[in-house]
Amino acid sequence: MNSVDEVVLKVEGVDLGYSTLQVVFDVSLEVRKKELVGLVGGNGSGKSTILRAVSGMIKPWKGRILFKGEEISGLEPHQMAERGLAHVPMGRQLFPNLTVKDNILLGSYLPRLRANRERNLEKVFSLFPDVKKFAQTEAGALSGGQQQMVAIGRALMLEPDLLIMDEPSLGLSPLYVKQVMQAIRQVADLGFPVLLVEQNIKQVLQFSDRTYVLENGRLVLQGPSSELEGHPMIRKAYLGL
Amino acid sequence: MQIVLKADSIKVQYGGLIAVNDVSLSLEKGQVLGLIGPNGAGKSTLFNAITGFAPVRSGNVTFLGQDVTNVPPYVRTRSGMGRTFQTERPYEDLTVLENVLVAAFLKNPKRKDAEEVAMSALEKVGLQDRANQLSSDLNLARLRRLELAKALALEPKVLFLDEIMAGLNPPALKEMIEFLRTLTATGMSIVMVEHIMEAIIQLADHVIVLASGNKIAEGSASDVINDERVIEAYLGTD
Amino acid sequence: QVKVGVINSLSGNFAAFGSRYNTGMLVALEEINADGGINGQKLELITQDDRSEAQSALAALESLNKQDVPLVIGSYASGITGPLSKVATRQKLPLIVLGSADDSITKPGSDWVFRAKHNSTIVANAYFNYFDNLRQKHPELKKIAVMYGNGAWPTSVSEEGVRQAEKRGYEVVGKQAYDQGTTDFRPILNKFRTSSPDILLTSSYADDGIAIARQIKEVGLNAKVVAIDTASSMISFIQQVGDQSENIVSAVSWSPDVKYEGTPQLYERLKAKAKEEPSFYEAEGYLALTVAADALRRAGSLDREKVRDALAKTNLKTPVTDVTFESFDGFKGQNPIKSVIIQIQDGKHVTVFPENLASQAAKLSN
Amino acid sequence: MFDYVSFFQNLSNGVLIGAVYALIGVGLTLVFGVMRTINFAHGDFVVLGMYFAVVLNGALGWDPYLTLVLAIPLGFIVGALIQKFVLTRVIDAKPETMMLATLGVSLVIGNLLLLVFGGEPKSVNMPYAASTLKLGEIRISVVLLYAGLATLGVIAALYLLLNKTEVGRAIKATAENRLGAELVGINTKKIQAIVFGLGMALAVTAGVSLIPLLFASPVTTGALFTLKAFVVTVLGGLGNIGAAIIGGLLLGVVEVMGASYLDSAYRDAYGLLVFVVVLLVKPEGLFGKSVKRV
Amino acid sequence: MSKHMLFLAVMVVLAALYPLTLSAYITVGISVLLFTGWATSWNLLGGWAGQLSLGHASFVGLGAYIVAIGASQFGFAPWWSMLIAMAVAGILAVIWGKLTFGLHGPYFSLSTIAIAEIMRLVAINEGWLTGGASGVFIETLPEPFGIDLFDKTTQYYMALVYAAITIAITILISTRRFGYQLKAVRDNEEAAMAAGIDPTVIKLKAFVLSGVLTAVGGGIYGIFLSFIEPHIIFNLLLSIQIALTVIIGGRGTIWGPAVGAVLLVVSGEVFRTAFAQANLLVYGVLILIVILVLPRGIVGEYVHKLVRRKYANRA
Ligand SMILES: Nc1ncnc2c1ncn2[C@@H]1O[C@H](COP(=O)(O)OP(=O)(O)OP(=O)(O)O)[C@@H](O)[C@H]1O
Ligand SMILES: Nc1ncnc2c1ncn2[C@@H]1O[C@H](COP(=O)(O)OP(=O)(O)OP(=O)(O)O)[C@@H](O)[C@H]1O
Ligand SMILES: [Mg+2]
Ligand SMILES: [Mg+2]
Repeated sequence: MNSVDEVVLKVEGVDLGYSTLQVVFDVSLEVRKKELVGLVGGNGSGKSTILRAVSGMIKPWKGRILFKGEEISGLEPHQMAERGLAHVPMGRQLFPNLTVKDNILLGSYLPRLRANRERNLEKVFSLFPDVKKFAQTEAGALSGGQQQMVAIGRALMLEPDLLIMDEPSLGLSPLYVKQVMQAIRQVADLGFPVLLVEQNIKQVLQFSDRTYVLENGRLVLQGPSSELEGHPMIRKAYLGL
Repeated sequence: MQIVLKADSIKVQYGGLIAVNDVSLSLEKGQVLGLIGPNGAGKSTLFNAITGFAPVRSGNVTFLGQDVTNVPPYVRTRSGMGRTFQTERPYEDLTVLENVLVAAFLKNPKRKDAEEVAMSALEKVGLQDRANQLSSDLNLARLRRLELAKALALEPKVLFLDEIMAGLNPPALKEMIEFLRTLTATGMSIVMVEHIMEAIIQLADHVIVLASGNKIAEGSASDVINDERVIEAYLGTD
Repeated sequence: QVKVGVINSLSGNFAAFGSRYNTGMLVALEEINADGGINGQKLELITQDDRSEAQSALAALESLNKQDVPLVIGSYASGITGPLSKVATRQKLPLIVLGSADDSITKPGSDWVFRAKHNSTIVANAYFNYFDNLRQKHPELKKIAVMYGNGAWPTSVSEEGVRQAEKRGYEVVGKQAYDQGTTDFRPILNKFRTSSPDILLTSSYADDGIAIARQIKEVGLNAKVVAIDTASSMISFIQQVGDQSENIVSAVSWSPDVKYEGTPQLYERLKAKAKEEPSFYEAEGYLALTVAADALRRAGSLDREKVRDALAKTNLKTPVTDVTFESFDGFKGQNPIKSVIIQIQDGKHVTVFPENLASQAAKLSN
Repeated sequence: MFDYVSFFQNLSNGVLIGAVYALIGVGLTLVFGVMRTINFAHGDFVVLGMYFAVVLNGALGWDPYLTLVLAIPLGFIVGALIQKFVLTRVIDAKPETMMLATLGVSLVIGNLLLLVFGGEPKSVNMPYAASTLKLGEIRISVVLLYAGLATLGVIAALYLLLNKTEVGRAIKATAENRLGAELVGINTKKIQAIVFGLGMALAVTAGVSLIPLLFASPVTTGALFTLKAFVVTVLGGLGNIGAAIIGGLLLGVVEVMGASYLDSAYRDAYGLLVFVVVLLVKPEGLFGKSVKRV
Repeated sequence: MSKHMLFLAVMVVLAALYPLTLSAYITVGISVLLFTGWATSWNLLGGWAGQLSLGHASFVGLGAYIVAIGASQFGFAPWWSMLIAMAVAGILAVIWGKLTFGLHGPYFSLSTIAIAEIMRLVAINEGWLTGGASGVFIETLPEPFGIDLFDKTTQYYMALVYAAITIAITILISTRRFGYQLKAVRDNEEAAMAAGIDPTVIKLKAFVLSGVLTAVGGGIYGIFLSFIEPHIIFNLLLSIQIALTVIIGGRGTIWGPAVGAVLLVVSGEVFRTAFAQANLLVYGVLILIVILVLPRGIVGEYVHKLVRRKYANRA
């Protein structure tokens, strides 16, 4: 295996925006195999926007995005899913009138995933016992936090080559936040690379391998998480210390 | 102290699921009541039952001395309840200012007065720069703040906040806590659902812990976070 | 040259009729111009589409009025022709009714509106004259059932029909209306069947007739006389309904074998122009323009008042029918036309009544 | 004395007519379920099916039911193309916008037919058109029976498709949440084209099955069918395939009974009244449901 | 006076000159104005309150019938009939709204079709009340101050006043509390309730206002046609045309309905003379194109862009 192969996601100098409004400026980042990479930054700094571009919901204005070595700008979200990307967006995007179980099963919609469907389902259930309890309930009836778990479960069903998550701990109770972060770490250790967007920088720095810091659409800091934890700027601006 | 809100043995049921079971609470003027509990515990449901958005099976809600159990939500709003929604509900085709204006019109029938109230609510949540932007163009964090501005513009006596701090980074969180303090200082009471314990600890005068629809503990924040059951069901051990 | 205004439904709901009227007018136009036009001047048509809508028809009338036409011909539906007749009267612009047969257009009528074709009273009378005639040979014909679509024309024909039936001593065993566009007539026909009528008089628009004919057979209603007004007079009716169309009758203003002078030639010309079997609609189009040309010739001027006076004095024999405009029974400017009854015999329409115009003898269905 | 024969005659007619209504309505409800829009061109699609059978019958002498072999795939393709090239442009706009776009499609189809075929009503003359099956004294129209069987077949097939296949899952997922569906790898544009194609194929099937009995006029017939389809699907609950049967049967029986025992002039009003009453009692239709949370 | 009011005043003055300059097209002018008025009235319910009615022809029919029957059977002057029509339309709207406001989205729209169809059937079948299928003629009308109400120019000015009033009402509403309450209910009923708004009351007010104003236009339409027939007037197509006019022009905007009316009526008139048989086909294609290219409607897209641009400049 050469080192190029190791890079799962490579974002090269992208500009992003909505209609006429630019929100991300010349951002480059990469995620390698087995890595858990954090992406943090203030509200509205453009984190979600970058994730949207990676999963094909919006097209870059400038720059390239490479996924497993292939240029992907211009692909649709479903094409990205076929290529092995799983996105847990903010707002969850569940199927409210389908049962929780059907929601999760739809995660293995793609033909190559169907063989392992049952096995993966059990894995998800063991990760989130609560979700199993509500397996036959319509997803729309779940509480906000319960829905978040279903969304993560569904994404795991995709057996992704890269998992990107937008604030998965949003709205989860402290107990679950810990569980989810641990689960994400486990997932990464299993060999699934993860790009994680979170507000809770403490958690991110604690669990992730490397972290990028975004401010007003520009990368301002990057490096191994353990190093950043002590960085004065982080301590001041994000940990409020 | 004056009791502004009282709920007695509230029960809410969805089909076979008892979402809130026999929960009572009361709130004094200028105080903050924290509502915590695991996901799906019934916090939002209790909240909805009190503000009139969820059907109450049994029990009573008394607001400012009036029984409002069977009163439609908009009447409760008129008598002084203001709330946010956990999943934000902007009026998508209106601008940010107009969104708040709708609420401000409640107490200020004149456009000019209403606009002033709306603008000051936007300033309080730091959205004044976005006043003329379409609300559908806001990101999630700003929509949250818009929710809060809408509730503030009602000039309520009791403010109900459902997870408005979720997704805030630490500095913003700090600001928000400060801001809510200034509100209670003016005599406003607050009921808040929150998973961010830091906020609960700093703000709540009294905390109620729900799990599976039942009240499992209550008391001051420090009592509650040291409670065995609460740690087991909600906080987890480090 | 002389320009005549035409308002016709060329698009929209009534386009099927509009194009037939148009064919008839074109045939008349060629004939008139071949005959030297209007006192040597070429006749021209300014045709405006009304989109099967009243507002558009009024806009068309306004624009024709401004173009100084001596008279206007139009339109098909009574909901459109009604407003036209009102405005034409106010503008003192002679209007020759093209297709509308509703009584209300010429009753009470006005000095400026003329109709050479039939109306519902005349048609209802035609049916009952025919039934009376049959009754002379078949006295058992007594019970009659009436079914009609709730449009203006079917309703007024049927209501007048019921009045005639009662006056002439028939027993009305059923009278049922249905909403235009209904496709299932079984409930009505089944109800009729239990009272076994001898005569079934249905009045409908073209579309419904096909379904009605099939369902009459299906429910096993065995009336001896079956009239499906208007719909059964179309060639397509025979083609689409097939054997079950046999012996069904309809009253029409004209049929290809009716015994007027020049009818066979008119039939050929209409057929050549339409490139299909012509119906009374084409003939009525022909009639309207022929009447107009006759009046314009006699008026000797394009002055509207003079044209109006000439129209009022019309006394014309055409291959479609004889035309005079008279006031009678509350009508004004109405041609007391003799409607004819046509019957489908051996897959063809033949005229069976009145006897002096008929080419074949009438038959009973059962 | 109560006339049982005519009662059962009417009842059986009502049921069969109802089956026809269901057949017309089921395509509309499918499209609504996924696209969240009411297809005002649905009736025109039915009419397109009728014209297709008329043309093939006239040119090649084919029995209408035989033309289904071509009509169904062709209908599917045309429907999919309309979705792909026209409606997909407004898929993100408000549902009303899409609804009005289908109205434009309806205007175009109706008037195109008018230009090409003229306004005369068209039908085919089949020897079995007026033949009946006799059950004692009750007569049952053979064509209606065929149409009823077509309804059953179509609905069974749809049920299997939606509930037992991956495409069915994908359709349901797309109906619920398009972005969510995209994220698990479903090509929602393709699914929408498939669904619209299916809707059109169903409409065409209804048209072909009915032409031996009824007639097609370019502009007017389509609107009538669209209206019936609305009532049927809303009665059952928009987007619910099985409920379209119940909605159709209910409408058929109510109309026929009303026309038989009350006043036939108000036939359509009975159906509409039941429709309004059902909506008032159960705003989501008889079998409709939707999870709602605050 | 707001800038919209000023613009309206200018437009009214210009429109008042129309009969003097384009006297050959008064009928088209009347149609434009009537559709402007109807569409603007519809917009109050459909655009501002978000309740997409496909049954507004009922109100047109109601106005037209009451004026026509009033004139032909009872000899009522049209202005008295118009007042009766407004009252009846208001009552109808209250009942109709109470019945159907529990319904949402397409269910509401379809229920309006159903109720309008039922009214059409009643108009056709209850001849004692309405003259039945053959319709009603208005034979004579009074001549106030010697003004001939059958005169097309007179009718034009009646329609102009009517259209102007509907637009003026919309302008007044647009900046006031009621206008925002309507939009709030449209965009999110629950949030509106949380803001102290009773959605049912707000929607009812909109329905009554919309229905009453539509009926007034219906009354003028009755005089304009002077003959009305249920099939022509209680027509689903008319209901759809009214809705379409607004959607083409821009829902929830002040000028959208007027722009839509001008575009649709004038293009309809041009196509009618230019394309003969194919005219409705071309019309359908035009509608499709406008909807596909400008899904918010002509004025709607413009306003939307304007709001976005303003923000972009500030940011
Ligand atoms: N759909 C949209 N249309 C227009 N502007 C948008 C849209 N979504 C986001 N924006 C703008 O883009 C900027 C970046 O937003 P983004 O959601 O990427 O930030 P974020 O870093 O994810 O913030 P948060 O932590 O609050 O989720 C913000 O200014 C936001 O207002
Ligand atoms: N409309 C509804 N229909 C059916 N079940 C519901 C409904 N609303 C809530 N529930 C159920 O009631 C329970 C309590 O939900 P609620 O939203 O009150 O939880 P919560 O404590 O606010 O959780 P979270 O912290 O995740 O927001 C959940 O199990 C949920 O599934
Ligand atoms: Mg974000
Ligand atoms: Mg909650």
